[in-house]
Amino acid sequence: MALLKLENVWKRYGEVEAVKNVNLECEQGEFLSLLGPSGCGKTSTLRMIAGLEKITSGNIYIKGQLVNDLQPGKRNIAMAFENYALYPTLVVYENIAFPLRAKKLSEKEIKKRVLWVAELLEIEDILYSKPKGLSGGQQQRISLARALVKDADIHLMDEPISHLDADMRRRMRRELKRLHQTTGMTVVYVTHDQLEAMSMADRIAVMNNGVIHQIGTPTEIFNHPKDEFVAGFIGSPPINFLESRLRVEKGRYAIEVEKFLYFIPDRLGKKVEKASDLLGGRVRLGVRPGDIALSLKKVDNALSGKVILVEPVGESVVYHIRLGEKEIIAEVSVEEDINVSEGEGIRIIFNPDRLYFFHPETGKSLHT
Amino acid sequence: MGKSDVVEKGRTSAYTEGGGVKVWIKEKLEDFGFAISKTQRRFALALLLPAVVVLALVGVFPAIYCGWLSLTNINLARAAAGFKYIGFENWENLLRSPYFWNSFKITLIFMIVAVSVEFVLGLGIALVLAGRLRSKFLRTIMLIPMIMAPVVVGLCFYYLYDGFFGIIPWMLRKIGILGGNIAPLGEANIALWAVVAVDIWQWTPFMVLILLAGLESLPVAPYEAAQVDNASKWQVFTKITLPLLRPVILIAILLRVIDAFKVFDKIYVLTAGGPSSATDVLSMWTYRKSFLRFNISLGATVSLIMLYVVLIICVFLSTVLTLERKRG
Amino acid sequence: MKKITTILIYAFITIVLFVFVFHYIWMVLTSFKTRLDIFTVPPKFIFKPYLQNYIDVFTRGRFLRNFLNSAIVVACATFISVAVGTPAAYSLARFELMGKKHISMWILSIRMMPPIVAVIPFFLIASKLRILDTHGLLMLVYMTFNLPFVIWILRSFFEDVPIELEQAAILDGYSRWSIFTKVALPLVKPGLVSVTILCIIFSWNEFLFANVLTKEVAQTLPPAISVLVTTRTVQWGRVGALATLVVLPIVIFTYFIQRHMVRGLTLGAVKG
Amino acid sequence: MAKVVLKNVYKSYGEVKAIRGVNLSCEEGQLLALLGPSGAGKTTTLKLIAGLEKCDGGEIFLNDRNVNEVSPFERNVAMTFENYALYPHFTVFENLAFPLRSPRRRHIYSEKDVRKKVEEIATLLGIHQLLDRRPTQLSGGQRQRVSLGRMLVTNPDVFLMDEPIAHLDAKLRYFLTGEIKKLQKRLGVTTIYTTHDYMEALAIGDRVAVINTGKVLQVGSPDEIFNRPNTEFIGKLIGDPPMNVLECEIVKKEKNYFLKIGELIHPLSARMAEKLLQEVKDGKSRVGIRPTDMQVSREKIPGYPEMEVYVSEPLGDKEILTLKKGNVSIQAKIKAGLESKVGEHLWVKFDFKRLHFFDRETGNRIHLDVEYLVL
Repeated sequence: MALLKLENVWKRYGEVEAVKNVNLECEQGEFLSLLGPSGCGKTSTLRMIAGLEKITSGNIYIKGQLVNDLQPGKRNIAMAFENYALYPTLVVYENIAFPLRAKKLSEKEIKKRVLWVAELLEIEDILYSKPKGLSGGQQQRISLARALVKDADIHLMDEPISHLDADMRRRMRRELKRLHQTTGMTVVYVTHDQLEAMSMADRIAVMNNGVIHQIGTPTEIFNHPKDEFVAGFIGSPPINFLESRLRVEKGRYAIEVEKFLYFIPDRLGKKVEKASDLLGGRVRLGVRPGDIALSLKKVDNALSGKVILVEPVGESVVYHIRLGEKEIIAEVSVEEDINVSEGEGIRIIFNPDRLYFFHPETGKSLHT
Repeated sequence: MGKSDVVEKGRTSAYTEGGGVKVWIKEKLEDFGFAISKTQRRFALALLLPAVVVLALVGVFPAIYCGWLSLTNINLARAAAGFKYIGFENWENLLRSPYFWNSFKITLIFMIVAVSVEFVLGLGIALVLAGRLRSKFLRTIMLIPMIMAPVVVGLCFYYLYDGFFGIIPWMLRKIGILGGNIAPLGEANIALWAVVAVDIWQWTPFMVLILLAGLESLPVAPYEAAQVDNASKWQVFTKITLPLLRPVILIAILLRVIDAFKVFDKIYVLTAGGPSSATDVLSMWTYRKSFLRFNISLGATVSLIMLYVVLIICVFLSTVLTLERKRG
Repeated sequence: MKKITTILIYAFITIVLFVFVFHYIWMVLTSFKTRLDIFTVPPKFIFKPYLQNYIDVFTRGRFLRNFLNSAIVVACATFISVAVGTPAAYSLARFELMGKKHISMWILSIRMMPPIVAVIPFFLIASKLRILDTHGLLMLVYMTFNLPFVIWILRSFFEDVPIELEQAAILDGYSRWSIFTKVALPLVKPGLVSVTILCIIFSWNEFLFANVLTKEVAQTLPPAISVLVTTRTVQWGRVGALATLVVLPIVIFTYFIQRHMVRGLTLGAVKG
Repeated sequence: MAKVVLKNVYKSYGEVKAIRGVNLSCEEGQLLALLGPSGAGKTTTLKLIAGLEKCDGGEIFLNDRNVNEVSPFERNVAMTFENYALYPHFTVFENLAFPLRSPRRRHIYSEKDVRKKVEEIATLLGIHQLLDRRPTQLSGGQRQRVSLGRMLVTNPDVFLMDEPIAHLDAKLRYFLTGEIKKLQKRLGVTTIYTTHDYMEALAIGDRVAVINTGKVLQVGSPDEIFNRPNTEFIGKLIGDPPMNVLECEIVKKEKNYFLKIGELIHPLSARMAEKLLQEVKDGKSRVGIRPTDMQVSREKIPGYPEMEVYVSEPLGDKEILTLKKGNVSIQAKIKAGLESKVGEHLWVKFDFKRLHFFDRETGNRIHLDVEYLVL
């Protein structure tokens, strides 16, 4: 049995359903990330695992034991809070040592652990200050330290690095991942930042409106999104969606996009055809900006558009392109850049292996 | 922030280097708030001026006038005799007077006992009520004691304390604490406590409400962390609640201390300082000296002493208030 | 288990609240009692209501006169304090004036000044100027506590208005004065309402100044009531009726601003 | 439309020197992005241009006219604020009409004109259906638009935008930068735009000025800022992950030159090495390598260094590797698909045409003219 298991878990606040029938398992040593926009129920889910929030219905098991009514202090968990939750009167050292003292560890052991985690999170120089005067980023690292220092069955983290500046966030991301991989601790990590989830997690559960849309490895989530929400939430710049119609033209599969005809591989066409038959061929096409190639020369099987905006963002260039009535975004790496300027006409080629088709009404993927 | 130094702080700036005295003066003036433009300053002063004039008239002038009075021997009872400057004679007499010190002692006892009981009771009740007193109606009821005119409060208790038909002595007799037909306000050894009880009765809700507001605005997060860390209830109270609540506690206590120090209306109605000066607080004593015995100069001297005491507490209060306002 | 706790807590709340307002309730009850019921021992809780006390209040004595005096003094004193204090509060909140800290401290100390300090000089001066026992004198004296209060509280409300709102208006060519009236003032409306009501309450309840500085013409309700107890035979029924009537308007006002009451009572420091 | 010039401008608040000798110019119709970390002095710069703050020293010119003593209104600039600064007690319509109804403009615009103008702007920004709402009933993106609308409504000569999209979610920001840039292009109004996000600055700015601790460090086109950062600070400010900057030394073994970074030894072209040695006599400097400017391979690249994977972070179509050798740690950003494991050894080859060198003491760029190879 998995280390942590959520079974048909619901959470209601009066009329509001914050978490709807969540089923989730987390194995020993796994780094599981709950990813979703704010208000999607990910924090409620985490807080129910911690026991800080009562479950409206359903069951939560830790190590096979039903913990629905167990006090948070008895669940052997550690938690890092988004809003730090530091003890105001205790110096940083004591804040970090607090959970260890509750466990009655020896003074020597406590010191060893606190110093270890302080070094890891780069807070050695503030160990004897009170939290009040410290910056938000420092306070958040203390909160993270307090969660990491404890030998817990599960480490719960609620946006633990969201208040750090970009550089420190990157460093912490790296250190957390490394720590997880070298110690084998079990982490449930809540974030709204897809980069954090993608870069650290073994598996990601994408949530929205209290429902889990997809659970999978970062690669699965990125390459095989189960629905429009997941496809739209992951990836930066965001994926382009285009209304289109699947047709069979001269024995080949093609899609009609903004009055252009674009041929797609048979393999893909076959898959989508079945599902789209009911819709009279109507499908919603999703294509990531990175999967669009641009060309100034005439090419077979390309759409034509007009560049309306060029944004050089360093290692790549982002083009806003008018395609019929729609506007799409393409991202080209600097090496492959073709130096088009605003107002010029251009040919657009999609990477045929990385096209996504969704049900225009339900948003479900038509081929995964 | 980390290691990137955000704004460089330092005495010397690029333009002081070689700028000389002029620039130095300019910097000094900025420190005093002359940095804002002329029109702005004029506008700001125009808005402030009427209030400052009124306050000078009603707030500063009396204090200075009292200072003058305290150095004279005005007595309205012998107004015809006129008055003269007598230096610090009033002060000397006062500091030697056992009646003054008795009155001072009574005021301090009143203040300390009333405020500490109010605080302890208030904190206890607030802890029980925290998060549970949402109703607008109930909160209004809680406010009634402190918004009632003190005279009316005094009146109510005068009636409740009546030796013959008052409900409080009646109940105390029932329980057996009080014997015979004793009127609490008429006994020298009980009267002060009876008056203190009225103050407690009236102002405990104030403590409750303020501490309640403080408790309800505390962050939830440290409590949750303590839950996860399996901390005991006592630890939570001493390590989280009390320290976080400290500024609010300080403000509530200081406000009450100042108020209790000035107490007058209730005493006037309940005992008028009696029996045999058992409840003769400073305000009461001053009032009697000035308006019943007409020794205005002596009254002015005592009131000045009271003003100094309040000013000292006020400096402290102002610091706490300013800090707390900035944080909130 | 949980249900029992809830019941216990609500019982506790009820008892606490009952104890806190018991004296007032008892007074209200008394106001409906006949003389006989009043002097019954043990005290009666259930009796036949009797309205003569209220009729007496209105027909005998000088209740209406005192009530009118109170109303005039309270209304004018409050209006002037708010009118003078609001611009001052704005000025202190917005501009980096010289010695701003000292001005604030000074204002607070006036607010905290024991009334006995002010009453002696005012009494002497007023008797010299022959303005004792006038409405105007009382209004002026009430500035000592009302005006600093208005300034101190409204300053904290003005400080909550983001400065960018005013800077945007500056760019649009609005004058300082119209920014004050059109942008800042509407945004502190709740603050204005609560300081106004709190000023009304403070002035309505004030006793010492009114007692010393007025006698007949301008006497307000609190000293008039206090006279009732100092006389030999107290007519408790009438006193009760009077007390009920004096407190009632204040309770009604309080109901409407109870949300801001804590902020007012703590001089803006604790936001309830 | 106007040209904005700042000449040696100073501003301090009490002890804090916010702006320390800023020189900047923004041509007519241009969009200048001010990029810098929080507290760098960006907002103060905008407020000085708007006239909301007075400068302590230096001059500000709008269209070659010194405006130091000119009132904010007469400068005819419009500004959006980071917190949008919408009037909560007004509806969207009243918010947009507020600038037109000011005492200084009332005589120009009749109530009818105001309505027409507000509706025109609201339609332009796609918020005409929100005109009767209050700001509290709007989403962040909608508030942003209203705040833009209030800036557009008076036809100012200069737009000043203070972190206009900093508080919106990532996806919305993508679209809004595009929209703001398109709008600015269409109206052709001189614009100064502040941000702490390098991507936003590069994407939106015709030119980018990097500012830190009250000083302008570099002004240039987005390409210049990215490819030829003037200082180490700028190099590290830009890029995700930022540029690796490490202590290095040029060493010569037999006839070949090598770049020695701690225990990492990497070949270097003779021409570049000799150039560098001309500039820095002892051969010691700091080298900057962008994570994208290197090749990482599981197969051995003969002559090139081998490094250990410290951690690897997949990002969908990309992958960030943190590689270590001894005390040296560098980050590489490569196409997804390598799927490396912690502790694995990989070969690294820098694209040495795209190396940056900085002075060890000052952090200033060491200009080598071999850089013509760079874009």
